[in-house]
Amino acid sequence: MSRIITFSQAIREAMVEEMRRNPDVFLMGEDVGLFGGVFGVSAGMFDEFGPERVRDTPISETAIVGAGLGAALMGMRPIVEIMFADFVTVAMDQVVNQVAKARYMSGGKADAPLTIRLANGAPGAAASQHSQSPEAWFMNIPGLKIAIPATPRDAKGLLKTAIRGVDPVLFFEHKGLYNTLGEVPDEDYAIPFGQATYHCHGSAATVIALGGVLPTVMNAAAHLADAGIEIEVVDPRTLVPLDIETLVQSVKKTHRAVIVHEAHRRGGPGAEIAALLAEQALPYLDAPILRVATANVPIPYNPDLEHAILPDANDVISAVTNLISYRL
Amino acid sequence: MSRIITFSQAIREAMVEEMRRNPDVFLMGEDVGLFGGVFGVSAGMFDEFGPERVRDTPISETAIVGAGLGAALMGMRPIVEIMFADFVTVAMDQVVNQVAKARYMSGGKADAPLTIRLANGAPGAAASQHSQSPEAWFMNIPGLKIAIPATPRDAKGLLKTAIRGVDPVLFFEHKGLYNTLGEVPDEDYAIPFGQATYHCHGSAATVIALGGVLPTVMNAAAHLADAGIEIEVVDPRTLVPLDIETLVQSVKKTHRAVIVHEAHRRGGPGAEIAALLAEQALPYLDAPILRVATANVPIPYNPDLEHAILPDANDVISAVTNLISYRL
Amino acid sequence: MALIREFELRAIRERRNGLIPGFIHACVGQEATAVGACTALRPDDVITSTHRGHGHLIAKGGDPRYMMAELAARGVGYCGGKGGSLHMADFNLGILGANGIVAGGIPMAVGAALAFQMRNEQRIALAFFGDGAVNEGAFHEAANLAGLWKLPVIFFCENNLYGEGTPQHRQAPLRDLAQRAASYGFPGVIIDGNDVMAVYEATTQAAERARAGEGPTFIEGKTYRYRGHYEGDPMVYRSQEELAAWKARDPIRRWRERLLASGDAQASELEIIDKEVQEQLDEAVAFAKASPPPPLEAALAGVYGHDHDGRIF
Amino acid sequence: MALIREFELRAIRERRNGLIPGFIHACVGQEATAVGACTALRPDDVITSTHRGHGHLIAKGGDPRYMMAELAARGVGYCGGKGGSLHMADFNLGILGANGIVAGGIPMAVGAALAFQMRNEQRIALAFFGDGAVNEGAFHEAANLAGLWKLPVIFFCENNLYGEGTPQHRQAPLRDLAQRAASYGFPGVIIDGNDVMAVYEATTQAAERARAGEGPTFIEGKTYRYRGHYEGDPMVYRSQEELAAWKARDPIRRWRERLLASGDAQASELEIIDKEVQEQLDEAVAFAKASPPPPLEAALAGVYGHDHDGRIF
Ligand SMILES: Cc1ncc(C[n+]2csc(CCOP(=O)(O)OP(=O)(O)O)c2C)c(N)n1
Ligand SMILES: Cc1ncc(C[n+]2csc(CCOP(=O)(O)OP(=O)(O)O)c2C)c(N)n1
Ligand SMILES: [Mg+2]
Ligand SMILES: [Mg+2]
Repeated sequence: MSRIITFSQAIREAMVEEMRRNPDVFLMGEDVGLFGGVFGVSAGMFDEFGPERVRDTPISETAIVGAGLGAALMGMRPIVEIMFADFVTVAMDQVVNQVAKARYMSGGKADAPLTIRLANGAPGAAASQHSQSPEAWFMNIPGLKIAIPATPRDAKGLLKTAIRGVDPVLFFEHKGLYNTLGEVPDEDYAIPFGQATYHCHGSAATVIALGGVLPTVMNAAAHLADAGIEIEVVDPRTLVPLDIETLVQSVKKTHRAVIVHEAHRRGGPGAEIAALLAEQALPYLDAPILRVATANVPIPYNPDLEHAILPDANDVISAVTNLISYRL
Repeated sequence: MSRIITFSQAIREAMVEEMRRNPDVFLMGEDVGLFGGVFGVSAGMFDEFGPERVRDTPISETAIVGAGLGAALMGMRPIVEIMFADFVTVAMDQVVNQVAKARYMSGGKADAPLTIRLANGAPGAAASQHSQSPEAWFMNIPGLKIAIPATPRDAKGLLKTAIRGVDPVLFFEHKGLYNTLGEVPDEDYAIPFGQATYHCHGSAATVIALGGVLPTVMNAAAHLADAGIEIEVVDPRTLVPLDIETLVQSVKKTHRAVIVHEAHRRGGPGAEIAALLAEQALPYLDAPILRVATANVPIPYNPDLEHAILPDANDVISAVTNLISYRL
Repeated sequence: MALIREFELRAIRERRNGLIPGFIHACVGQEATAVGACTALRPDDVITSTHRGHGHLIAKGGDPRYMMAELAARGVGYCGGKGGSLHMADFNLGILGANGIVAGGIPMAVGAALAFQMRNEQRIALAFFGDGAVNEGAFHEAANLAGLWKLPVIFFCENNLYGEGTPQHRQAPLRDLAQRAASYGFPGVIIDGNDVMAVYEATTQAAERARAGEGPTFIEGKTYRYRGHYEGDPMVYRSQEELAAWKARDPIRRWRERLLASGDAQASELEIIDKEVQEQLDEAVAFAKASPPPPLEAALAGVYGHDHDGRIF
Repeated sequence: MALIREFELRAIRERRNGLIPGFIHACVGQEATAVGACTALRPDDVITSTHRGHGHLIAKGGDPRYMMAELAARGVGYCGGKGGSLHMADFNLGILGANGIVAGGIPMAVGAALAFQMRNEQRIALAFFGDGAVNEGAFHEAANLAGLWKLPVIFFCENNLYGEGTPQHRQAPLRDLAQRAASYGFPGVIIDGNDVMAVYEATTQAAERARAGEGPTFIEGKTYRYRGHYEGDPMVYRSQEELAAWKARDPIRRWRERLLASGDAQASELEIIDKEVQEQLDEAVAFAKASPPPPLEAALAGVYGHDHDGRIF
């Protein structure tokens, strides 16, 4: 059986269920407690679990992540919230030099089951310090795993895997998805990392959608379908590990690839995916690999300018139609 | 006329000459003064310019970069040293959210002529927190420029451009290059950003070399030439702006591309370059785009393990020979 | 103060009316710290501000028209419509910018002070920040550097007892944040942040110290925000009684009463000011409404300076 | 202490001989802080260490054989040869690791203490760090959190008067760094870091406080390193006189003299210890030399845990 809930509820359910199952799991962050999180994701959890396990912290991102790591090394399973992904910069040293390297530098010994939840993406008119999607930076840092779910089902299942795992995970939650609805199984389930999923099938082009852009991409897919163009929408769901096999498989079938994400185009996660395809799928490609992503400018406050630099359904549609009409 | 000097001397000369030319230029960082910098790059500058203009700081990377920004906004031209590029994580918020966004968020008004020098790369047996090459992270952050010189000539000329410019620049200096020698013009010169340079010409493949790997790549080129394979070695010199036109031009000629860098492969600067080539040069490619880079593991202490995961000349040679024998 | 209060209330109203697309952190109730501190500065001194920065900007001379236009995301706004509330800056007025990062502007103020010291200028920098910011590493590193180098900078903490929904005593284990100044070798001063004269005097003294080369001062002004952390905040974390108690100490009313009691102003003069404030704000709103949005091309401009080759997109 | 001193000297020698490929930050002269502090801890208490960590590790029970093997980059070393001096850890002994990032380990110690408090365990954590580390934001944030939550953690500052080549008074505008504890609501204690008993006593008291739920203590042990910041440091920044003055206060010699004077030990017993130390180190070096390097495949292993699917390279 299943229910329809929001992305935000799905995340809350994953946390609540894991906290009930396992006393070592706890949540820590700025205003995650009484306030319920600025996006309301942890609403009600303070009442159920109390201030010890749903812990409000000072505004000290370095201490929050570092304390999460220390507690994880002692066998706890902390979930740490970074209110806006933009603020992970304040804790960057802990993430890059401590959390990511704890296991390898100890010769493989240290389990660091730390889940770091980060709200990424542009919520609209929030300007350049509250709108970023920094996930690609962390792809370049071995030792971290990265989840970037796009549906309530995936969010819940991937978060459970993160919390139950033995490695640090960055879990990106796009603010624009929090209120989106989707079907979620009633029973307990977890989704393994490194397994892409198809949102629709087709042979005209492979469109790889990352996180928050999925609704936009599905919108474009519907429009294209109306025009008789059936695309394949694939969502890797985790960036590390990345299910490149499935992406290559799809490209073998469609011969065309577009990667869509909200991170800035230059050095975004699409760069790595394009590079892998250019290495592993080149003979199957009938056209250039395109990326539809945010322009390389800080995200402006003005909503029209913001809209102009963010990827939208039209951008996806033109990319696909360009590829289809392309002749090598 | 020209002289032969080390990479390290070239950087020092650029700083010294600009500090003589312009009283607004000063150097600030941990042990850059009396100590002359841990790699000796600023040796002697303290004697010439005194403690005001060659400023030793506390171990406070956030304050150092932030103070550099504040001084730059007031019209100074600070050069700030991050001793090991790994430590930029401590100052990450200032770099990402303050320095990079100062101009755009002020509607284009704020000049922020701040040069941040970072020693990147694995110096050998320094393990995972003193060996990283984080340049790709910053490619994803609009507002920063990134230089990654590979020769004394380029280092001096690009650093002058950085210091004289009006935008923040991250200037990556590979530790392994500091003692390498090269010719440098006697007269004053500056090298514009966004202009790639050729280190040798050939038609077998385009090998794009970034920063510290240039000697390795040239070594490979020599071996390949001995075997009758002439490659084209191109060095973009700056990652932002990136001279993609020249890279595409070379690929149009050679039909094969290998990108070599010391950053980790996944999400490294090669990902973006490969993605751009897969977008702009696909029809000219006769073979997959390959990347030769550091494996996706933290950099180990043991020199043999370290050597095994870092790119070397053999890796470049096999990549090129693989491409040459490749049939689409 | 009246202008700040009314600016905020007007902005909140215009936000509801749809003129302002982004979020707003209003400083209603905290006007005395902004005005007292900035009045003690010279025009060429500089400030760094916070997410709750409208008051600081107006107090430092910011033009309500350009501010309202920026909030309305117009091309003539202070940041060409690209910054909004969190990034407003006017370099000509020494306003180095509001900031979306808690404590993010403090090192910048220290750097500005460093420039002044190196160039032997008589200028100083003042960093505004909240009680929550004092727990960020950026504050600590910047304060240490400033104390060490005796830089001409003032650390002005507006302690409004809350960082978002978390009371100050659950963020730091001490009541008086000014105590922390001792860690950095400079004085910490605690004042009634709702008493504009007290703020002015403390800042004046700190500015004199700074200009005399004696280094920084930490000023903690105890104050309170009447509205939510941001507009829309349900405010579950505090009581009506607490709010009422602080409203009884309203900085504007107190200043008014003082002026009237001392005879320094007549009620009629104050009424004229109130009227002028409303006119100024009517004009600001009209100005914002009348001014066009930035052209779409503006989105791609202004990332780099004039010497850039353009090759970035 | 003798073992630490001799371990360092032996490691330096073996580095020159080519056994050890990486750099070393020796703690020669600072042995009393490591030993005094760790002796006051229980086996299941934990420590975080620094770039200058060999002494801490040995004092907490680290095995010189595995340490020497790690320095020699061997597969049986504490980190399988992957960590070297800057990353040595033994989780079974409660050694959470040396650290290449100044102040990087402090938040980790606070997190360990948080776990102990949440699980109602009687364990405590102790973070070692230098005088330079106290100016990093990480120290500040971690100390504030620990003070706020009254976590069972000890902040142990080994003030050896220099951070690399920069004297402490040019890094922070105060002589006694323990003063900073006041900012975080817990006591700061200053002790002679070259007096092992003083260190032991101060740490014992701090540990009792922590176990009793009274929260953290900051201990500042004044000490000195005899060797350079790292092996190879030209040491332009300090005088021979200063070094000689500190050598006159050598922690090992003082402890020896005290033992002999009090009759707690005979010279012959101390000689036996010295001999045993040398034997232990001979064995450690022999062990390191005899043990094989890690297999090359090890380079790609150990990035993720057992539940990982392997798809990363
Ligand atoms: C680095 C960072 N962390 C968290 C936030 C989210 N945030 C914005 S304002 C705020 C509270 C700040 O409290 P305080 O400094 O007391 O200022 P006040 O809002 O009370 O004026 C928080 C947590 C942020 N903007 N930046
Ligand atoms: C974040 C960071 N910045 C700078 C360095 C370089 N560094 C290594 S040790 C050191 C000095 C540390 O001084 P202190 O904390 O007093 O320790 P000591 O070396 O005196 O034991 C510095 C600057 C580093 N490792 N990490
Ligand atoms: Mg506050
Ligand atoms: Mg020291």
